[in-house]
Amino acid sequence: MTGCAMKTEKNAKRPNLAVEIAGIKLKNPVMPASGTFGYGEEYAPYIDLEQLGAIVTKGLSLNPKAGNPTPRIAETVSGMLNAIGLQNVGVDDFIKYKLPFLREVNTPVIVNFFGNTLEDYGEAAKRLADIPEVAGLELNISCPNVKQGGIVFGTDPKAASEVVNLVRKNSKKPLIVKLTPNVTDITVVARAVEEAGADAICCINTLTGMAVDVKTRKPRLANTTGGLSGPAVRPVAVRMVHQVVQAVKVPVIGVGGIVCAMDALEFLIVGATAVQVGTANFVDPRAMLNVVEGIEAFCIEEGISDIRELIGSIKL
Amino acid sequence: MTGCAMKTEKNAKRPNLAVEIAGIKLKNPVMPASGTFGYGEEYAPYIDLEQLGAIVTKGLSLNPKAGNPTPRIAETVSGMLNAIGLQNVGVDDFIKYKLPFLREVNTPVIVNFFGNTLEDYGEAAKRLADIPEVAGLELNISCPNVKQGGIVFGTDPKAASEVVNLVRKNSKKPLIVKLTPNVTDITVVARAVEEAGADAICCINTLTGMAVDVKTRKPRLANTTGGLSGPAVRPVAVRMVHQVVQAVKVPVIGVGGIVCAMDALEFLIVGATAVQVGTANFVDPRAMLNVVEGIEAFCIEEGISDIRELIGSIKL
Amino acid sequence: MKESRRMNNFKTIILSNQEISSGYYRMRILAPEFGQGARPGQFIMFRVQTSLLPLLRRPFGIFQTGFLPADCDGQPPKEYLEILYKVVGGGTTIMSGLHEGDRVEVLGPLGRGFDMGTPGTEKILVGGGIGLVPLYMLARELVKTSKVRLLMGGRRRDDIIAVTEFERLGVETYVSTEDGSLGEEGLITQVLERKLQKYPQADVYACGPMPMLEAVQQICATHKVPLQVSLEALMACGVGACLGCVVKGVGHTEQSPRYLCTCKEGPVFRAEQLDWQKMAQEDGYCEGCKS
Amino acid sequence: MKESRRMNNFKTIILSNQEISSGYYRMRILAPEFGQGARPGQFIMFRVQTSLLPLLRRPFGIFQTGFLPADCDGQPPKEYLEILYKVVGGGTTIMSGLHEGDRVEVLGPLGRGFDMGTPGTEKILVGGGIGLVPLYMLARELVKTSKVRLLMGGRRRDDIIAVTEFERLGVETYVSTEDGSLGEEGLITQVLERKLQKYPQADVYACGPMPMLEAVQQICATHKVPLQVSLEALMACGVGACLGCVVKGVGHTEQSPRYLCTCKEGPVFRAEQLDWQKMAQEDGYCEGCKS
Ligand SMILES: Cc1cc2nc3c(=O)[nH]c(=O)nc-3n(C[C@H](O)[C@H](O)[C@H](O)COP(=O)(O)OP(=O)(O)OC[C@H]3O[C@@H](n4cnc5c(N)ncnc54)[C@H](O)[C@@H]3O)c2cc1C
Ligand SMILES: Cc1cc2nc3c(=O)[nH]c(=O)nc-3n(C[C@H](O)[C@H](O)[C@H](O)COP(=O)(O)OP(=O)(O)OC[C@H]3O[C@@H](n4cnc5c(N)ncnc54)[C@H](O)[C@@H]3O)c2cc1C
Ligand SMILES: Cc1cc2nc3c(=O)[nH]c(=O)nc-3n(C[C@H](O)[C@H](O)[C@H](O)COP(=O)(O)O)c2cc1C
Ligand SMILES: Cc1cc2nc3c(=O)[nH]c(=O)nc-3n(C[C@H](O)[C@H](O)[C@H](O)COP(=O)(O)O)c2cc1C
Ligand code: FES
Ligand code: FES
Repeated sequence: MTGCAMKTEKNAKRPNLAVEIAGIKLKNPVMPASGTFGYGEEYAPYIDLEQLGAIVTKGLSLNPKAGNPTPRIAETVSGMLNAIGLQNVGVDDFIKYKLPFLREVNTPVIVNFFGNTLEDYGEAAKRLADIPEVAGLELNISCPNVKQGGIVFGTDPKAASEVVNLVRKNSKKPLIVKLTPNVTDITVVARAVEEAGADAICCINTLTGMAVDVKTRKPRLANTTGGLSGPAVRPVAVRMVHQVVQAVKVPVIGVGGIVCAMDALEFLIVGATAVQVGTANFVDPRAMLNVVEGIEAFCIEEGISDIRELIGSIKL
Repeated sequence: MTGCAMKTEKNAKRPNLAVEIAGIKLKNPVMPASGTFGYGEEYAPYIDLEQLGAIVTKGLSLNPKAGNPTPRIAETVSGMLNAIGLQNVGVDDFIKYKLPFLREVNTPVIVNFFGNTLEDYGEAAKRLADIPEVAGLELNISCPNVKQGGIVFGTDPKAASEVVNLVRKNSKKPLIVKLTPNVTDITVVARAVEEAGADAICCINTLTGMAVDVKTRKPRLANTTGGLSGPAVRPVAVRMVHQVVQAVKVPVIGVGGIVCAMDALEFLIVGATAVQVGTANFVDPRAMLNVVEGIEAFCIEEGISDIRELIGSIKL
Repeated sequence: MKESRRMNNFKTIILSNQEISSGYYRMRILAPEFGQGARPGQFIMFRVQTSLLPLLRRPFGIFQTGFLPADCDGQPPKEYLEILYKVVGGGTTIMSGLHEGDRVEVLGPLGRGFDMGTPGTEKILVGGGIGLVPLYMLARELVKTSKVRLLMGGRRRDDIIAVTEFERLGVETYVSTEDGSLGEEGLITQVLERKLQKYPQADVYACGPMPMLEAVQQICATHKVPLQVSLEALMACGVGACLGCVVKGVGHTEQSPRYLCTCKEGPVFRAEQLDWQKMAQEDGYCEGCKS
Repeated sequence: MKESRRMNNFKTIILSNQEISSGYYRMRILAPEFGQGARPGQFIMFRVQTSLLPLLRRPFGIFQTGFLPADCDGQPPKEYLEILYKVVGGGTTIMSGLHEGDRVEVLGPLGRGFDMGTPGTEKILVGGGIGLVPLYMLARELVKTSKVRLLMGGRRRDDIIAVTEFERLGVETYVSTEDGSLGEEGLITQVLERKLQKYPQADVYACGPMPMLEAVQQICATHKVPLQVSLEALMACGVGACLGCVVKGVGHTEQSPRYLCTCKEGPVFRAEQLDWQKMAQEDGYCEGCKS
């Protein structure tokens, strides 16, 4: 489908695209979604990382994590399922081996992290607390709490609030909390984490899904279920961002199914202060830059001089 | 994408496709999803209704319902949003004006119905209880309870269980309960309605979504949010059917994003006894017949003589 | 029942697809036995691609049906159906790239067409931009018994399409554009006003953007002449099943809803069937007609 | 860093796309300056359509790069890249319908290619079906310094592709099919066994279905000859970012995971980098290679 193609007119006055999230200043509101952009370096050969609003890392845990057996990914109609299982090098190796590269890039680095116990979350936050290159933390609470029968932190407002509280205590870094969409009422969790000290909210993480290989009668993912992402989920993401924006006062980062500027604009219009692009990076490494350019072109076309005029401009 | 094309070999022994849901005998496991097939007549000029496993009507309420203002529909990537608002003629007019047509069709009629209060549900069930042409009831609990602050019956196991209890009391018809996917844990609601007397469970209804017209900055639906359906949601539907099948003993009807036989087979393999086709009817009026033919062809190819060998044959 | 049995869903191929004015295309589709069932004002649901993008079919008025000479002697002539469309979004953009021989699917003819009115009375057809489409088949019928005038309006000259084909039928045509780049400068409704003063007994038929239809309705109401309008609405099914395309009928209230399906009870309505005031309060029915 | 800077994502067009054997196609893509950066064994991520169906790119080995004479005098010759693919699912079906001039996107060259081994030693290449693809560029390099033999296996004669092109390089080729419809009847691994008895010092390079690779690995381990294999895996990004394509490296445990990305650390691995036993327990890495 079209609707994605926008071009910047020459000589038009450039709109101001800068926004601020939880005290982090972004030159524009576009950044990668965690887990789809590695640790940044992977895409450095393809795009100029300094044109991004921020860099968000692959989710980190206290200790290195092996992740799930393969197959870990499956394409679905206009979407994909993944059950990577949060494979990552762990906080310490990240600081040692991955951060030095990012230090040279003039773009704020947001570190996404997670745990499977309250303690792990707390300890990971502590280790990242004093690293100057880390501009902010993004707390992924879509993980099962192994000590509490595997219930996902982010589906229970109390558990969510406990994690945020602890992380808040252990780190003064700007704190973004990333919510799972697999809940009955996302505003309840949003309010709980806001109250517990989140400086910003990011939504959505993936929707839990499943696909079956009809010939072999096996799930297409070794893990049976996985997270659905990509354009297919965008209407759900826009709805949830819309709801969360109305429910909380802190800024919201919108994510889910963004491919082009028009998609990103939906999120900004319902009130997201910034957006993340995930699956679309795989489809086109330039996707985020196209989004930035397209937003700029749209502002020029509509006579918008500052992107903040656009944010939350939905007419209900 | 392909993968949908299957042809029946001539002369091959025809597999038995008959299944039973809540005591209703179906010649094959394929039926329309409520609200996408009108009252049956609308599609009679295009397909032979007697080749369907069952006919499921548009959702009915006790009294006629006007529905929402327009726009009521919006296309999204591989899906659509609808906020029809359950416009319908009401139970009485259905019986008077719509049922006579269906009486002449040799296919079981399942009546989908809903209410906005407990009492409305109960009363609607009563009026349908003695109508012989009604083979079974499909109870849509994805509706807000106007007397209880608008909380959706199907998101609260207690409320869900109350409705099912009451309907069970008021009618001896086979009772299918249709669940909403907009919940944290669908198995909790599934078990609650099973316990309250459901003979079968149907899932999923639509995922709540939203889309924005970037130019006008208005929601693309007058109702702001609507229900997402179509191929985009299939992975979520397959996952939920898989979960519900493991959680309950009653048969499950799978629905969400089915376009072709391969899609339907995913649901059958995870354990659905039958499937419903919704949005795909709009795309192709023959969609359901293609699904039936494709399932048959698949059985022949795989040497399956009875579809029940296929149901729940997932290898985990 | 008999008529509806004739409705059909068929897989076919494109015979030609040409840009006839900037952004406007004419597509000819092979359609055996289509013409005998199709009435002026009816439409088709066109499946743009056999893939799932775009997912839903797109509604298009039937511009005309006809026959091409057969490829070989002894064979029957090839029947075709023609649509005219304007590129406005994703679906029509894909359509504009289709070629002769490409495979497509057509559902139709669908909906209620125009009522022919009293033979002999003056007939005035009012078309706005692409709204002209359903009026051509109508004119073809009407010229058999009545004097037919076409009032055709648009923003600029590019929007004025197919007028010569009406003239070839013997229809008297009047053109206006908002920017004056073709015909009279201004809105076509001012021409209608003049014509109705001259021919106070005319039957009026209109199709075009909603603001135009509203103005036409008011003029016709003032002049007390019968008006039929062809509406557009967002559609999913095209057959009355989804209830996505409704408009409010006269007497509509929340308690006793009088919704009419544009696809099944329309797209052509007599003006007095519709609740013009309530329609104007909603966005949906004319989402696409705004431009 | 220097090498990675040469990697690129470019929009280009198809020069030709032909069926070369039943279900196997050869696509030539315009690719200026691609060849100088591409090494034997590397691959590309191919975007099948600019629409979102299919959503993800598809990985294909680079069969070869080359130059076409320029269209006009004075212009530089046109550089192209060629892939050979087998139609197995939705994406490759769409690809098989693409034509000269169609617009496509290519990301690459990607991944690590083959190590050339010791100049002068015997080189044995083992290809199974479409697994032959990366071996051609390899052979082109190897023939410069060494004696090269290709052992090519497949189910039936249709699966034996491009063998004459190897012969033109001076490669000695041996063919086997499981149904005996071309060459020797049986598995290609029995040919390898014989060859290694004859040439116990050879370097072996293999690409093909996983069961074949496992058998090749065992034979090479027994004969103690160095083996490089090119693997396939489900891929989303192709650049090491998504971690969808991992295989278990030797020494892998849950506690100290040694996953290797097929896209970035592969697709070519030395056999001793991999944990063959653990790989065999998983489905994912060879989902597509089963057939
Ligand atoms: C009965 C009827 C007859 C029509 N006849 C013609 C005709 O003869 N020629 C012509 O050019 N157009 C006609 N239209 C409008 C035509 O259907 C739309 O322009 C077309 O669907 C736009 O599709 P798109 O994908 O390019 O636009 P997009 O805006 O990308 O489409 C998005 C969605 O909006 C819908 N949509 C957008 N505009 C309209 C509209 N005006 N009416 C209904 N749905 C719309 C599409 O169907 C689709 O579901 C008719 C509409 C109706 C209801
Ligand atoms: C490094 C590498 C090099 C390859 N080189 C070639 C080649 O030269 N020629 C060739 O014909 N094929 C090659 N393949 C396999 C090729 O990528 C798949 O056949 C193709 O992606 C199938 O796409 P599809 O849409 O037709 O199949 P579908 O089965 O419909 O695809 C569904 C999903 O599965 C993935 N998939 C399916 N089969 C494979 C597979 N074997 N490997 C990886 N992903 C798969 C697709 O990418 C897609 O995401 C290579 C794979 C890899 C990883
Ligand atoms: C392969 C993959 C890996 C992901 N890993 C993480 C992760 O480590 N942490 C996290 O918070 N979200 C993770 N996500 C979720 C994305 O950050 C994002 O929320 C989701 O994909 C929706 O956005 P999209 O539709 O733009 O992809 C991952 C998504 C994908 C596709
Ligand atoms: C236009 C439309 C109207 C619907 N109306 C109803 C309804 O009245 N009652 C109901 O239980 N579900 C209704 N649904 C939900 C469908 O029955 C089905 O659960 C959902 O669309 C998912 O299936 P699909 O992806 O095959 O469309 C409606 C869906 C659509 C698209
Ligand atoms: S388009 Fe579905 S009822 Fe009219
Ligand atoms: S394909 Fe994404 S890491 Fe290899």
